[in-house]
Amino acid sequence: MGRKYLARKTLHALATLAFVLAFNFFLFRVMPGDPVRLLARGAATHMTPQRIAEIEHEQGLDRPLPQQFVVYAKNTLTGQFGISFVTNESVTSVIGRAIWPTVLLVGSATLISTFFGLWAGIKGAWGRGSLFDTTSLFGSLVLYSAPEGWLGMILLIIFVGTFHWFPAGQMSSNTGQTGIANVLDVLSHLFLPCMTLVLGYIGEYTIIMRSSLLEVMGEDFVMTARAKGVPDRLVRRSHAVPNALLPTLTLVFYSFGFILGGSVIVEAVYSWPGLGQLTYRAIQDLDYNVIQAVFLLFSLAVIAFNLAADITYGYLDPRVREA
Amino acid sequence: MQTLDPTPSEPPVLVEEPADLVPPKSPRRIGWARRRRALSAFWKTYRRSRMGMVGLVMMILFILLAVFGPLFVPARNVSVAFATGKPFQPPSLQWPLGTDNFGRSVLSLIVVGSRISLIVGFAATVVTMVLGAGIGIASGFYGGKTDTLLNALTNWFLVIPWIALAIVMASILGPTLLNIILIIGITSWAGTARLVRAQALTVKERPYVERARALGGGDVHTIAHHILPNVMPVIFANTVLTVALSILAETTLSLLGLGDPNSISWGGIINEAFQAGALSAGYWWWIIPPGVMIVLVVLAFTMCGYALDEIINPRLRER
Amino acid sequence: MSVLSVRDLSVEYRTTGGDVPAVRGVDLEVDRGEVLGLAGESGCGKSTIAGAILRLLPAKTKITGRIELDGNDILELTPGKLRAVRWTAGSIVFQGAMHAMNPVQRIGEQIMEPILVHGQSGEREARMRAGTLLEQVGLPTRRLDDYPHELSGGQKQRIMIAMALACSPSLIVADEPTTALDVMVQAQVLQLLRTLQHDLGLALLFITHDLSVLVEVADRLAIMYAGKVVEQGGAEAVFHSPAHPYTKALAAAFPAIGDMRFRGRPSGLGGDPPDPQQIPTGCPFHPRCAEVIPACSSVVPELWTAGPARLAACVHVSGAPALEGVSR
Amino acid sequence: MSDPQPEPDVAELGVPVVEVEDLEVNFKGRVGFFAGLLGRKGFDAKAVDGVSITLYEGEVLALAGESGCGKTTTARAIMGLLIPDAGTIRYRGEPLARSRRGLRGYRKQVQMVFQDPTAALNPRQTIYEIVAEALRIHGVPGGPDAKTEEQLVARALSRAGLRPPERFYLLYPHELSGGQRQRVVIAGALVVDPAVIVADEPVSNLDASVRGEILALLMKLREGSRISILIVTHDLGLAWTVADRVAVMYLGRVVEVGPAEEVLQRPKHPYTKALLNVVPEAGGTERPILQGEPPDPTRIPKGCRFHPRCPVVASGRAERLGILNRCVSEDLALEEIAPGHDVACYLKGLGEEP
Repeated sequence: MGRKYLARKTLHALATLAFVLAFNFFLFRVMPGDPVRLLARGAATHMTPQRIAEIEHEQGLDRPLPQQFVVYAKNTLTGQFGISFVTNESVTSVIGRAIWPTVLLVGSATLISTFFGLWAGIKGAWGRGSLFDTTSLFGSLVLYSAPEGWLGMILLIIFVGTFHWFPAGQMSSNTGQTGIANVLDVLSHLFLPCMTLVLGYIGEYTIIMRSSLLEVMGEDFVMTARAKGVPDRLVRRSHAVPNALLPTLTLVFYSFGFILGGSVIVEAVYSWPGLGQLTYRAIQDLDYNVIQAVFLLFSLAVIAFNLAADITYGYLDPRVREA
Repeated sequence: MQTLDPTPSEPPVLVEEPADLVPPKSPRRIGWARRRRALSAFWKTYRRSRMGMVGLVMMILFILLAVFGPLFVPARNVSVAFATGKPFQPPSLQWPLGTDNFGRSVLSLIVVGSRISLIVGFAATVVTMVLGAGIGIASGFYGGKTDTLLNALTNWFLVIPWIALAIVMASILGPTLLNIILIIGITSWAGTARLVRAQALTVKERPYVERARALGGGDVHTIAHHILPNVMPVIFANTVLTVALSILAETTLSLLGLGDPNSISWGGIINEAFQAGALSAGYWWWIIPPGVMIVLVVLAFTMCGYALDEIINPRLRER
Repeated sequence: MSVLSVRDLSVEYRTTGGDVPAVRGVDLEVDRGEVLGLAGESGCGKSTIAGAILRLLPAKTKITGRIELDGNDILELTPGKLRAVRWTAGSIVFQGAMHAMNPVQRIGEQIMEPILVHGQSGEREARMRAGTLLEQVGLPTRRLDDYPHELSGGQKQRIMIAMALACSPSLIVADEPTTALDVMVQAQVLQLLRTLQHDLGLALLFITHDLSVLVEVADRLAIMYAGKVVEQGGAEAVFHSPAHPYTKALAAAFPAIGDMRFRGRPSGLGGDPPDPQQIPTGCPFHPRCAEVIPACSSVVPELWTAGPARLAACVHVSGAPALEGVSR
Repeated sequence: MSDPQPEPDVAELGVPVVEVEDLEVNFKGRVGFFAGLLGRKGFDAKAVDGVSITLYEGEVLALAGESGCGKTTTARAIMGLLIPDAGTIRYRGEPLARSRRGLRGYRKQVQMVFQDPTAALNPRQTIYEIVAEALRIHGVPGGPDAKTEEQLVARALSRAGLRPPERFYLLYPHELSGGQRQRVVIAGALVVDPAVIVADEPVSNLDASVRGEILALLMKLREGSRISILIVTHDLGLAWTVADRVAVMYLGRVVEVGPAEEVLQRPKHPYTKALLNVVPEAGGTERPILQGEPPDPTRIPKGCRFHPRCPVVASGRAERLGILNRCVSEDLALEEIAPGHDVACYLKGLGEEP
C-alpha cells in the first residue's frame, strides 16, 4: 500500500484524537454549569463541601484554564482519569475490569451480524424481487426500526421469562466452575445480549450490502463478464461481490460506533459487567470521571476502527493501494 | 410528445400542445404552473412504490394520533396522583393494555406519549437539517479553506460515537425536552452534512453552474437558483429518514434514563417499566406495546424515506 | 458463407413508461473476413442490435426474428449453450472501455478469464496467450499485472480489443470503440483494428454514429434510422453517392477539408430523430426529409434496389415500385 | 452549390474585440490537507503557457487541438471563469477586471455556449427561466424602446430558431431533443445581446444530423449583429466549414495560426499536419498517424514542446537540416511566414515540405 496513503490516514486519526481530547476538556469545563457544580450535583450525597474543595484541587480545577488543559492532557495520555465518586476506586482500574466483557460481547456481535448481514444482502440483491429478497428486506427494515434496548427486553421476556432457556443476566453463574464448563456457562450468558446486538444491526448491514451490490450489478463490467460467457455464480463471486464489498465494508467498519453505543443499553438490560453497564450506572449516579473516561475510550475505539477500515480499504482496492 | 415540422429548412416546432398547458399571461406565474405539474408527476412515480405508500399511510395515521389522540384521553388516566386503576393490572376490557405502577392506563400513556415522541422526532430533525444542510452546502459550494475546515469538523463529529457524546451532553446540560432535542440535533447533523456536501460538490461541477457564473451570477444567485433546488431532493429524502433516526435516538436516551422525566414519551414508558422491575415481574404489557409503537412509527418514516431515495437516486431503480 | 445472419429482428424494451420498440425488422449479413459498418444516430437501435447478438439485453425485453451466429440459433439456445457460444463465436468491444473492466482485477486475469471459462487451455497457456494478445495490440507484456486505472483511455481500449480476441471468435462486434477517445488516439485505435482485421481475417460488425470513421474501416455499410435499416451497400458508394436523403445528410455532416462546397456553409437536417414511441407514419424520415413528397407520409418504404449491390428504403430510388402520386 | 464565399482579406482583419496576450494558467497540483499544512506542494500543470490570440469583430476563430492542449482553459480564461496566473486579456482595448464586480459588465458582452447542452441546463428550471436568467442577473435594459422581459425572452428564443417561442416557455430541458437544448443555451446567451460568443465544442455532443443546423445558426448570428465567435473544437473538418481563421494549440501553446484556407490546406507545422492526417477521409489511404499520447502538462519538454513526437525529428530530417539542436533545446515563438499566417517551428525558414 502507498506509504503516503497510510501516513495520511494515520495523521488524520491522530488529528481526530486531538480534537476529541480538546472537545472532552471543553465540554466539561466551558459548557454551562461549572465543573464544581457538576461535581457537587453528582457527589453531593457522598461528600462534604470540604471534600469537594479537595477534589477540586486534586483535579486542578482551581487553576487557570490553559494550565488545566496541560494537566488534563498529561493525565489523559498517561491513563489517569481520577477516581470514581461512587466506589472511590481509580477509574482506570474500574474500566480495566469492564473492558474485556465488552470486547467479547461487541466483538462477537459485530462478527456475526456482519457475516450474516452481508450474506443476506448478497443473496437478496442477486435474486432481486424473490421471496427471500422481499422478506429479508422487510425484516431488515423492521429490525432496523427497533430500539436495541427494547429488543433486549423482548428477548428476555420470551426466552428467559417464558421459556427459561437462558440465564437472566450477568456474565457467569459464579459457581466457580472452570475449563469447558466455564466457557459454556459464559456462552449461555453471552447468547441473548449478543443476539440482541446482532438483531439490532444485521438489518442495516443487509440493506447496505443489498443496495451496494445492486448498484454494481448495473455496471458495465458485469455485463462484460456475462458477455464473456462467465457463469452467473462466477460473475457474482469474482466481479460483482468484490466490487460491492469495498464500500460496504467501509460502511460496516464506520458503523462500529453505533454497535458500541448499542451495547450500553443492552449491557444494562442484561447486567453484563462491561463498559456499557458501567456507563449506565455512571449516568444514574452522575459519576463524571467515569463518563468522561468512557467517552474518551469509546472515541478512541471508533477512531482506531476507522483507521483499520481505511487501511483495509487501501489494501483491498488497487486504486488506492498502488496510488 | 412532439411531432416535427415538415419543412426541413425551418427549425423544429412542437406541434402538439398539451391540453392543460395553455400559457398563463404572466411569465412569472409560469414556473409555478410547471412546478405543480412536476409535483403531480412525482406523486405518480411515488404512488407506484408499494413500500412508500404503506409507509405514507402509517405515517399519516401516526401524525393524526399524535395531534388528536391526546384530546380524547382523560387527564386522570395519566396522572400519578389521580390514576383510578389498581397498579400492575394485566390487559382487560377496562384497561386494554393494563396499568403501570401508579395504576395509570398504559394505553392512555401511549396515546399521550405519541405527541412527545413525534415532537422530539420532528424538532430534532429541524435542528439536524439546519445544521447539516447549511454546513454541507457551505462546505461543498465554497470549497477551499472553508471546505477543509467544515469537512474536518464534519468528519470529527462523524467519528465521535454519538451515544457517548449524547450521554456526556445530557448529563451536563440536564434532561429537559429542549435539551434532548438539541442534543439529538447536534449529534446527528454530521451524516446529513456529508451527504449534502457530496451532492453540492457534484452539482457545483455541473456545467449549468458554470453557465450561471458565465452569465454573471454571483454566489447568492448560484446557490439559490442552482445548488439549492438540485440538492433539495436529497435533503428531503434525508429529512424523512432523519425523523425516524431522531425518534430512535430519543428512545435510546430515555432508556438510558436521560429523558425528560416531566413528559411522557414511548421510550420513557419503557424506561419506567424497566426501572420498576417489569422485566423480572413479567409485566409484558407495560413494555411491549410502547416498543411496538416505536417500531411502527420508525418503520413508517424509514419506508417513506427509502421509497423517496429510490426515486431520487435512480441508480437503484429497476434496470 | 456468413458468420452472422440477422433476419427480421425486432426488439422491444419494456419500461415503466410503456413498451419502446428499438429495432423494427432488421436484416443483416456479415461474411467471413468482412467488415460491416452499422451507422446511425443515438437511439436508432444500433447498440440494441449489438446486445441482441449475444442476448445481453434485459431479461424482460421482447426479441423476435432470428439471429444466427456461427451456425447457432442465438435466440433459441438454452442458457448453458448460450454461455458456451458467448465470446467463442462472437465477442464485443464495448463502448466505454473505462467502465467495461473490473476495477479490482488485474488486466491479465481479465483477458485470461474467457479462455479459462471456456476451458480452452490451462492457466499457464492462458497467461502466455494473454501476453501474446497484448503484444498484438501494441502493449508490452508486463501490462498484464496492471490494474485498469493505471492505463490511459487509448490503452484501455486496446486491452478491450485484446480481450475480444482472446477466444479467437468468428465475429467481433465493435460498439462505438473509438467514440470516447481523443482524435489522435482514435486514429491509432482505428489503425490497429484495421491491421488486426486484415491480418487475422476477422469478421467485424463495426457500430458507430460517425460515418466518416466507417468509410475507412468498413467494406459494406448499413445505415439505420428509427429502428430500421434505410440504406445498404458498398462503403465507398454509400458515402460518396448516397441514395437515401438521410444518408446524404449524414455524409454532409463530415466535410472534406479543402472541398469548397463545404466552406462557410454548414448543412444539416432540420428537426431531430423521432421518439421511438412515436414514430411518424409512412416513411419514418419524412418529417425531416428535404425530398419529401405527399406519398411519403403514407407509403412505408422497403429496402428497394437503388443500384448495383445497393438497397435503400426510399420512394425515390429506381427500384421502388410504381406508387400512386409518385413522380420521378 | 453556389460560389465559395470571398476569402477574408488578411490585411483587413478589422477591429480587435478580445485580445489575449501571453496568457498563462497553471493548475495547482493537489495535495492533502495535512501535506498542505506541512508545506508540501503538488506539481503545477501548465495548462496554458503563453498564449496570445486576437478575436476580431464579426469573425469566427477556431481554436483547435487535442484534449488537454489548453484550448478549453483558454476559452474559460477569456470568459473570466478563471483567473490567469499571468498575461492580460483586453476587451475593446480595456484590460479585464479581476474582481467579480468588475467582471459583471464584461459578462454581458461575452457569452458562452457549452459542449453538452443537457448538462448546461438546470433540470429544475423551465426554458423560460433559463433564458431569462441573464436578464434577471443584469436587469432588463431600459431606454426609449425598452422591451419587457417576456418580449426579450421571446425574441431570443426565435433568434435561436425555437419558434413560436411561447410553446417552449413551460417546458423543462428533458422534454426537448439535444439540438433544441443547444438552441436554448444559445438563446440564453443571445438574450443580453452579446458582442462575443465563446463556443466550447458546441456540437460534439449532438447527433451528426443536427450539427449542421446548430453551426448554421451560430454563423447566421454574425450577419445581423457582427457577433464575434470563438469556437473551441478538436474537429478540423468543423473548422473548415465555419471558421475564418484557425489557431492550432499543442501543450499550452499556439503552434500555428492563420486564415482557415491557409492553415488547413497549406499547414506549415508538423503538428497541424498530423492533426489533419487523422481527419477520417474516404479511401482509407495509409497516412502516417502520430503515435503516442500527448505528454503530461506537469512535465513540459524543453525546446519545441512537440519535438518528442515530431515526425521531422524522428525521421532524422531535423538533424540533416541542422535544426535538431534548436528543436530540442531552444524555446520558440510564433513567427509570421505569410501575411496573417504565424507558425512556431524551426522548419519554416527552410521552406521544405516534410
